[in-house]
Amino acid sequence: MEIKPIDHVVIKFAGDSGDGMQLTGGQFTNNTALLGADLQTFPDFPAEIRAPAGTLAGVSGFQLHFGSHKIFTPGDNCDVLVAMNAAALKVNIKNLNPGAIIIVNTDGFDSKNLRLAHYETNPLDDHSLDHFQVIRIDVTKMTREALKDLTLSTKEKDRCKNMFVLGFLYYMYNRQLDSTLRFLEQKFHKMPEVLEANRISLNTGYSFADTTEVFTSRYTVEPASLAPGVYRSIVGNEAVAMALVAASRRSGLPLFLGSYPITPASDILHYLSKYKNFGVRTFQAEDEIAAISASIGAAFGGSLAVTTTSGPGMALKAEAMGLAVMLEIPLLICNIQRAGPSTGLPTKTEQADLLQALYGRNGECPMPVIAASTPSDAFHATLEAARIAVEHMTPVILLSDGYIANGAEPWRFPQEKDLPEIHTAFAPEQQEDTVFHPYERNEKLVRPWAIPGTKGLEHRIGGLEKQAVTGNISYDPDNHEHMVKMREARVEIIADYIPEQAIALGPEKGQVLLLGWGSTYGAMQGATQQLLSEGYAVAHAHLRYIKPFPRNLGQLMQQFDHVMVPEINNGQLVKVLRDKYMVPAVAFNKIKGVPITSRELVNAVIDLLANKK
Amino acid sequence: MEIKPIDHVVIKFAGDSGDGMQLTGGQFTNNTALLGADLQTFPDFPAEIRAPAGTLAGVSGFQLHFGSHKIFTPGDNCDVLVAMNAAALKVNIKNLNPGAIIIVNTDGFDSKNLRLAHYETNPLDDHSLDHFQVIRIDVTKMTREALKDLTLSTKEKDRCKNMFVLGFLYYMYNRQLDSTLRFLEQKFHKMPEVLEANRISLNTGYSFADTTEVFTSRYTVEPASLAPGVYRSIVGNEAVAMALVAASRRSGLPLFLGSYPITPASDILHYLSKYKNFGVRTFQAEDEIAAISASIGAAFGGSLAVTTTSGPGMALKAEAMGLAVMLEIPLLICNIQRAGPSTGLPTKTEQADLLQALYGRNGECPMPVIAASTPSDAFHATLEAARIAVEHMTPVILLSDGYIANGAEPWRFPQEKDLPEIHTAFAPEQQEDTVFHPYERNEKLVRPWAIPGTKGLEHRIGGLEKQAVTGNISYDPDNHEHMVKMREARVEIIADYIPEQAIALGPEKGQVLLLGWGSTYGAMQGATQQLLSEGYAVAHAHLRYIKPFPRNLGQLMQQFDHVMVPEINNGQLVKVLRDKYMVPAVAFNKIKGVPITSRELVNAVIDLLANKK
Amino acid sequence: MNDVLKAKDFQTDQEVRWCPGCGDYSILKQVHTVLPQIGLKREDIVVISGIGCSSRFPYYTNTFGMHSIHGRATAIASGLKATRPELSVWIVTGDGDGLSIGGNHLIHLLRRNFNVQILLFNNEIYGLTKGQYSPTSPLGKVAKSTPMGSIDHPFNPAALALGADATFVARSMDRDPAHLQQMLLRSHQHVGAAFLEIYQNCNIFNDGAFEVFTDKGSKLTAGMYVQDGQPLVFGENNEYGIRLDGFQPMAVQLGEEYSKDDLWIHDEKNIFKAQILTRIFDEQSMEGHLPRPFGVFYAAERATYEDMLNAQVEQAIASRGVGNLDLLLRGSETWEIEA
Amino acid sequence: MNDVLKAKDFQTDQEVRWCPGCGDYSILKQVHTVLPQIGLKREDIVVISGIGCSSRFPYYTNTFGMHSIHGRATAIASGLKATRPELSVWIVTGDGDGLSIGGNHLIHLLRRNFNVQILLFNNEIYGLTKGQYSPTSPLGKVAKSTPMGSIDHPFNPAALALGADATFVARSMDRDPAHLQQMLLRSHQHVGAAFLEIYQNCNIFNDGAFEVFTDKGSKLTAGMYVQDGQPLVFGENNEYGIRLDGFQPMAVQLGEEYSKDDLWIHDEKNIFKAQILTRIFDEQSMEGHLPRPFGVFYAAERATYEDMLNAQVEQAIASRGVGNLDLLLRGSETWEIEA
Ligand SMILES: Cc1ncc(C[n+]2csc(CCOP(=O)(O)OP(=O)(O)O)c2C)c(N)n1
Ligand SMILES: Cc1ncc(C[n+]2csc(CCOP(=O)(O)OP(=O)(O)O)c2C)c(N)n1
Ligand code: SF4
Ligand code: SF4
Ligand SMILES: [Mg+2]
Ligand SMILES: [Mg+2]
Repeated sequence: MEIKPIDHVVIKFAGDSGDGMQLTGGQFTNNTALLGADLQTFPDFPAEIRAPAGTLAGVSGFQLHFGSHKIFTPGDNCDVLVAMNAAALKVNIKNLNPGAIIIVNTDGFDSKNLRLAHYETNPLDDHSLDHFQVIRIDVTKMTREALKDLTLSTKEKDRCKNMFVLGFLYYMYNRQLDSTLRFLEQKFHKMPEVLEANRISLNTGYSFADTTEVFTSRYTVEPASLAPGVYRSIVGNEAVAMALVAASRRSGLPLFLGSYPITPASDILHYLSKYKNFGVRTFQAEDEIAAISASIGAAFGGSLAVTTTSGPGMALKAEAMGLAVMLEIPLLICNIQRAGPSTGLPTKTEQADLLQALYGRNGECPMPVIAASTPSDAFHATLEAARIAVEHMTPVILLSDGYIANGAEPWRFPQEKDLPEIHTAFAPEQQEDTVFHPYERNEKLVRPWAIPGTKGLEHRIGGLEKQAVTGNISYDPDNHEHMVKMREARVEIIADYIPEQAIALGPEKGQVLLLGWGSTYGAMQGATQQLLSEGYAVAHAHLRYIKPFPRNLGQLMQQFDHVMVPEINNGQLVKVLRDKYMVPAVAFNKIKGVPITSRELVNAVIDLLANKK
Repeated sequence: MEIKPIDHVVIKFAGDSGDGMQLTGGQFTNNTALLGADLQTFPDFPAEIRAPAGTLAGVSGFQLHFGSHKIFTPGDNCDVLVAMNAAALKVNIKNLNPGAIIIVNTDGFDSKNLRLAHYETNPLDDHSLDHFQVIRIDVTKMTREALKDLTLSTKEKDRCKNMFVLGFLYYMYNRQLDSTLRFLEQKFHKMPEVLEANRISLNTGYSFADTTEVFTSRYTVEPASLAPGVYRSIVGNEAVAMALVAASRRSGLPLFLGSYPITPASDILHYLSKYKNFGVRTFQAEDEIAAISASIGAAFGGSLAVTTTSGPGMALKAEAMGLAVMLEIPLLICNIQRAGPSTGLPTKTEQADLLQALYGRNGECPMPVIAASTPSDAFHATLEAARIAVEHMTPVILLSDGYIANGAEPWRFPQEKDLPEIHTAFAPEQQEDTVFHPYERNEKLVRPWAIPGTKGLEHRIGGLEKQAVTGNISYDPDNHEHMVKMREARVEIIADYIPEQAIALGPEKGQVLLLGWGSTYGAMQGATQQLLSEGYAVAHAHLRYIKPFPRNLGQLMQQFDHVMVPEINNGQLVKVLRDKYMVPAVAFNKIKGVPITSRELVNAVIDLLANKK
Repeated sequence: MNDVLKAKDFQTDQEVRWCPGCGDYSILKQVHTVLPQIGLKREDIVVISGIGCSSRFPYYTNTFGMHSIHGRATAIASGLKATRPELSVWIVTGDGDGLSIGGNHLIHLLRRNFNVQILLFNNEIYGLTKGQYSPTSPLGKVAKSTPMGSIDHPFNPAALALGADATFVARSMDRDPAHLQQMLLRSHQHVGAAFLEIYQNCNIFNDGAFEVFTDKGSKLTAGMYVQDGQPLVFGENNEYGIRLDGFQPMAVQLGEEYSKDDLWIHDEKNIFKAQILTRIFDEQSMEGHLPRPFGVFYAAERATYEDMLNAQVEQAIASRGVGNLDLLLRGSETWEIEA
Repeated sequence: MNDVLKAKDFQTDQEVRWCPGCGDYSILKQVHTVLPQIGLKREDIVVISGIGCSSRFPYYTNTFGMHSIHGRATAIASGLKATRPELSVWIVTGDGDGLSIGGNHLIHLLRRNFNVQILLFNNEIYGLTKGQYSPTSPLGKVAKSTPMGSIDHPFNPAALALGADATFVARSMDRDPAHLQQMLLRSHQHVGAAFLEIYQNCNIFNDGAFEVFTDKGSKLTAGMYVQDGQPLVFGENNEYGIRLDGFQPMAVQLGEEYSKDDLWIHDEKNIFKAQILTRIFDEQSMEGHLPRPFGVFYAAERATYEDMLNAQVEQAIASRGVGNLDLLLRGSETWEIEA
């Protein structure tokens, strides 16, 4: 059979929560990565733990985008959909490219499934799919048939359906089965019959694809020209967790995490609780306030202290964040944003906590804000946030979001020795008769970190306004103004210790600057690439530092006729830019709990230029 | 002796916490008001409950500004200072006008007092007061002498010192003693000897002033040309409390207050807890989160629900405020701002919670924000905030601050019948077989208030994203975007139901528009009046509605060459204006826990114009 | 007519979205069974929950309802009950919602004694956030955030409630419909805050946590149903009993040495006994452990917050008359400026 | 040298800013007296407080200190103690700070059993905010926010602490320096969370709240000092005692009818007895009320949170070796792109 090379493809694995689609997607992803293709993935969990089988709410999906060139996003629309049941088809059909291949498990389209998916007629029969290439397989029947000699229960056998599908796709994309066989051996080495069943299913799926006549051709994707090196796959939350451990190592400070579980941040707590042999101490507090408070205590004691949460938890931490600002102690607050307001759409992504991060506290309460833009960037952004916290003795907010947290991409992971060092210096012991001044500042406007247990440094600090230098309580009006401005200056001076803003893609001057932050990175890269190829003078700049902004940001924007700010919110960064730089930046917003696509951005830029002409 | 008419005067009563200066100031104020002068007052409490006697921290002050024309502020600097001890002098000396009169109680300048006030030499002897008119009286001795025949203890007698001083001032300002004599009778009618002691002291002070030779003239102030009518004195917190009762009456809804004590908001709770015969129910909750949560419960049940707090408490309420936005129920959140960040300067004033009010919640979470500008305006602003909450089914934030909360001014109080009605309509009973849609909207985009106990309206709401119309949980991406925009539109449409922004003073077009909000009102009026009289084309506009802005605000600003925004913070409203209207508004900020003065503003405007020329 | 309401009248049109097999289903069913029996109209009932799997409860109950935010259902219910005492208010919360983030509001509600029902679904795990340990998880619990086992000594919810001066404390479980219905009824009948802890199986993240109490084979020896005025007995044929040796409860076999007369007679009104009873809380794996009691441990009378609040309002009106707004606005001292 | 530290070495240069006559002064003094006795260096002691008059304490004690935010001192101390177990951590809180806004963190700290001292200054009022009633104010208390009297049933702090499975619960008062010092020492000696409630007179807003217990005339009959292993006696000449009638504590006169042998013997290790003892909490105005006990009510051993946490870290290192960051970064599956 012909083997067609293709440039890139988006595959969505979708089925019931119990159908094992996350695992299938993960296996296909690994297999793809080993070939050297570039890729991005995004899982799409149901909001319920286990919604009743067959329902729309119970559909679990895993989207993979891979190709022989740089891949920026998990893909706008899909080229291939695996639909294990009617609900999976229903949920995903609107995101298919014209002519897409749909692989359906026909057994998932019986009358009960159709009813649960709210289908009036069977889409497999009513010609509604005529514009797609539908491949129908009774996966259930074929799997059971293949396993008929095993003594496993039907339920257990049915759990192997996903391996059948995976084998089928491996054939279709001309793959080796080894990586998955190795994985199965590891996973089921204590359950030989289950292992056998999975193996058989995988092979059966593969052979079925080989013998059936549905294909006219198989597909292959050439390796992408990624930078040479050793890669692994990384999801954003794991990247944050590892970066925290790395920061602990590079600073020589023990890591303490005070946290309260909340979607989509909980996994950071889960990862870190496994890293105890790195000296990591995790504390699952009774709530978010206790979590940050405990972290403040740990920071006071000399730990690299971190608290992780998502929007509603961030709101609860506001008062304590103010205390941390007054205390001027290092503290990292990671907000893995989700769609709000209030409980909102907890499993969906959004970037709508930026203004909360900047302004969501009483009084003038400035704090650096750093944003991660991709799963692997989450590692570097977190490490940088920790560096700033420690070296500038300040609480720092790190913003990530559900899209970054659960999305995956290949990562040429660094080695410990290549990571930047974080300079830590506790204030040294002092003679009893010298007076210690906890609010005396160095050239960075940073006060000493004077931890308990150090002789001669006994001092008392708190949330009341403090006298400059001595740190004693002060009600003096001039001192208050001085301190308010000092706290602002302390944060602003960080701009001297961070890189200038660079253009990520495109010219230094031109028609449109796409300026963004956070998880819109991939879509913006993709859109910019396309627009450049179409001859537009468009560039993409992506902010890692939102407070303070890089020193050259205002200047950089002035090189473009228009500044467009794409955000998954109702316009937040754009407000700050307009205020600060008086640039008439325009917002591009999508508030649907899902990422912005490259296509949407391309259209928006073309529209903008058309209207402005 | 000659009686000199004067235009206006600022008197500061200052002494130890135990010296009764608040009472003295209050009495002098009442007496002044009865004469028909206009006035403004501001008390200045120590942060400690009772700091040790004689210390700087223990000084308690009461400032009164009165005159025969409109008085806008409690006065920038003082013309007369009453200093009951050395500390009181030390604290206040820097705020005296050149040539000011200082009335000192010489007994408060003994070596202990001098030491506690950190005076190296006695300022009464070291010529440091040569530029002032110092009137020295041994008040303690004279009071004791006058009361020697009474059987009261020395401590009790000494408590009458303030009446001696008051009598002295009454003479100086050519006053009658009646109002205070009436007050004393009422206050001490159960303690005849104490009453007698106070009476004697008052009279002795008066006669002493008459017989001593310190005066060359007495002073009198003509009545101001205030609008005719019946006046009372009003402090901001009482105004808020009464407005809430008024709102309850005008809406027909029972009032519920869920609150947790915090300076400077606690008095609202105290007032309302006394109004039980108005059907007011107050609930002192275990914390701010419980306070707002209880209010949400009461609002769900059909009460006019309110929660009162200050900055740190506001931070704690953020998450629950998000719930209220999702529930779309009426709720009033009053933040009586104080100086922050964190615990900050709890007894000092600041306007630094505006951005917190606008943005301090997770997700896109819009809420109307209304600001009070003076003690009496706090009544009208609160009533208006309650109207918007009820008529638009939304949580509303009312901002006041410590300066408004504790400051007083004469108020031509309204009558119940003249107050606006608040239109309330609970959704009516429904037949069991009709489906009730809790998120169906009227032309104001307002959903029905369907309270428990109403047949046929059973429904379930919560913090998860809701389907338009039905209010059922919805994970639909388009619905989420629709609802996010709807919540914003619901707030923005309120601009159709509020007045356009007016110019408070000055021309409709000109060189500088002073645009402000909150407690800077008086200083801005005063500055504008002066600038106008000096020939500058300056106007003052003051925002009551900050979210949404009045429809004409952008246009109004465009009529001026410059817009200057004075705020007691590091620049907050100015950020919002610059972002929204792309006007290069400039900030004038003072962050000293004390009000901005007219003089500072006058200078700032003159500087601005000089630099821009 | 309302007097013919049936369980199914309390169902809603929303799909129930708990995991198949979750203990929440049974609790929902028992509540739907009991609600018609309390003789109230649907519109006079309000169910308020926080966040958690359990807290989805209001969506499935055709009354007024609020699915609020994490931990605050008790505080929200307090405000509602203070202002609308005539409503029947049911709070649904979880071991995380009610005892972790919401612990403070819970104990304050209990001391204030609002007349509400608190149904705490205790599954000893965070269900909704996929399996972290909770404040009731046993020491050593291996869960998502405790790979080496939990090191948090767990709360004993009934003991905590008594410590907070609760007026009604009871325990039941998802798998015993009859008992659960009875406890729900008792909770409703109690005038004041009724704290009902309900053991609930989370078959996804903590399956079998209460198996010994629900499993046919073990339930009658691992658990013990207490009844007011009755001796504490347990075992398949009530062949065992609890005796007090001084203050120390001990299990004894009935028969030769001990008869029912030697046993501890349960007295719901006795706080001292209730305090001991709630302390019968042994790890079930422990050698010689005592059976876990179920039933009403304590039920006392105390004035409710809302009654006292409303009495003050009435008293204020009685003694001062209905407030006159014009007088209030006028204040105590006025002056007139003539035209 | 540190071994010669004196009380005055623990004073700071900051002016003490409590109202003259405030009970806080005496507590400060006793703490300054006790600190040198515990034999620790100043730099190894940390005092953490929330917000309230009492919470100004750290400014006046020359050790490390943090005057934090309202109600969170317990949570902050937890993080500090978890990471720096060798420090001596003292929490200073008030009845509002610790039991109102901070109630949840308090009960969670108690169950987790961090080895800290919690000094709860109970003045039954909010001092700093000028006189609102608190969660320990008696029913009917007329205060700033309760002009017709409080309707909140107050917490019994010791009972609440026991309900939260505290391992050490004691009560003392500002006006009895010797007893207070002893209780402070005992709190420090206890390994685990020591909850010490200290009655403290707020002479400005709640003067005399504890007068019966401190007034020469009434203190020996209104109060009762309990000691481990000793019978419960009280009265000017210890002429009265407490006997248990079943579970019911009763006051008896010693002499003809009863002797010391009939009395309740205090046993700090007995949770059941401690639960009854903390319930001796009668309104002092009540006819025939029992005396309010002071002393250590309960003291039990239980592993501390920080010990278990650090043991897990050590165990993880022992079994898996010190973490290798490069291996962690590498993860389980990698692939190579060749140049
Ligand atoms: C402020 C806040 N913090 C955290 C969460 C995440 N969260 C939701 S439910 C839950 C705990 C659920 O446990 P439990 O109350 O025991 O309910 P269950 O799911 O077990 O029924 C958590 C931590 C949240 N929604 N809001
Ligand atoms: C978040 C927050 N809410 C409220 C306050 C106001 N406040 C300060 S101290 C206090 C209560 C003080 O009472 P308590 O803890 O008993 O201490 P005391 O002053 O009586 O020693 C309150 C309500 C605050 N500072 N912060
Ligand atoms: S996760 Fe557990 S508690 Fe939640 S619905 Fe599923 S089984 Fe029930
Ligand atoms: S208000 Fe009361 S508690 Fe506070 S310092 Fe004064 S006397 Fe002490
Ligand atoms: Mg649970
Ligand atoms: Mg107190």
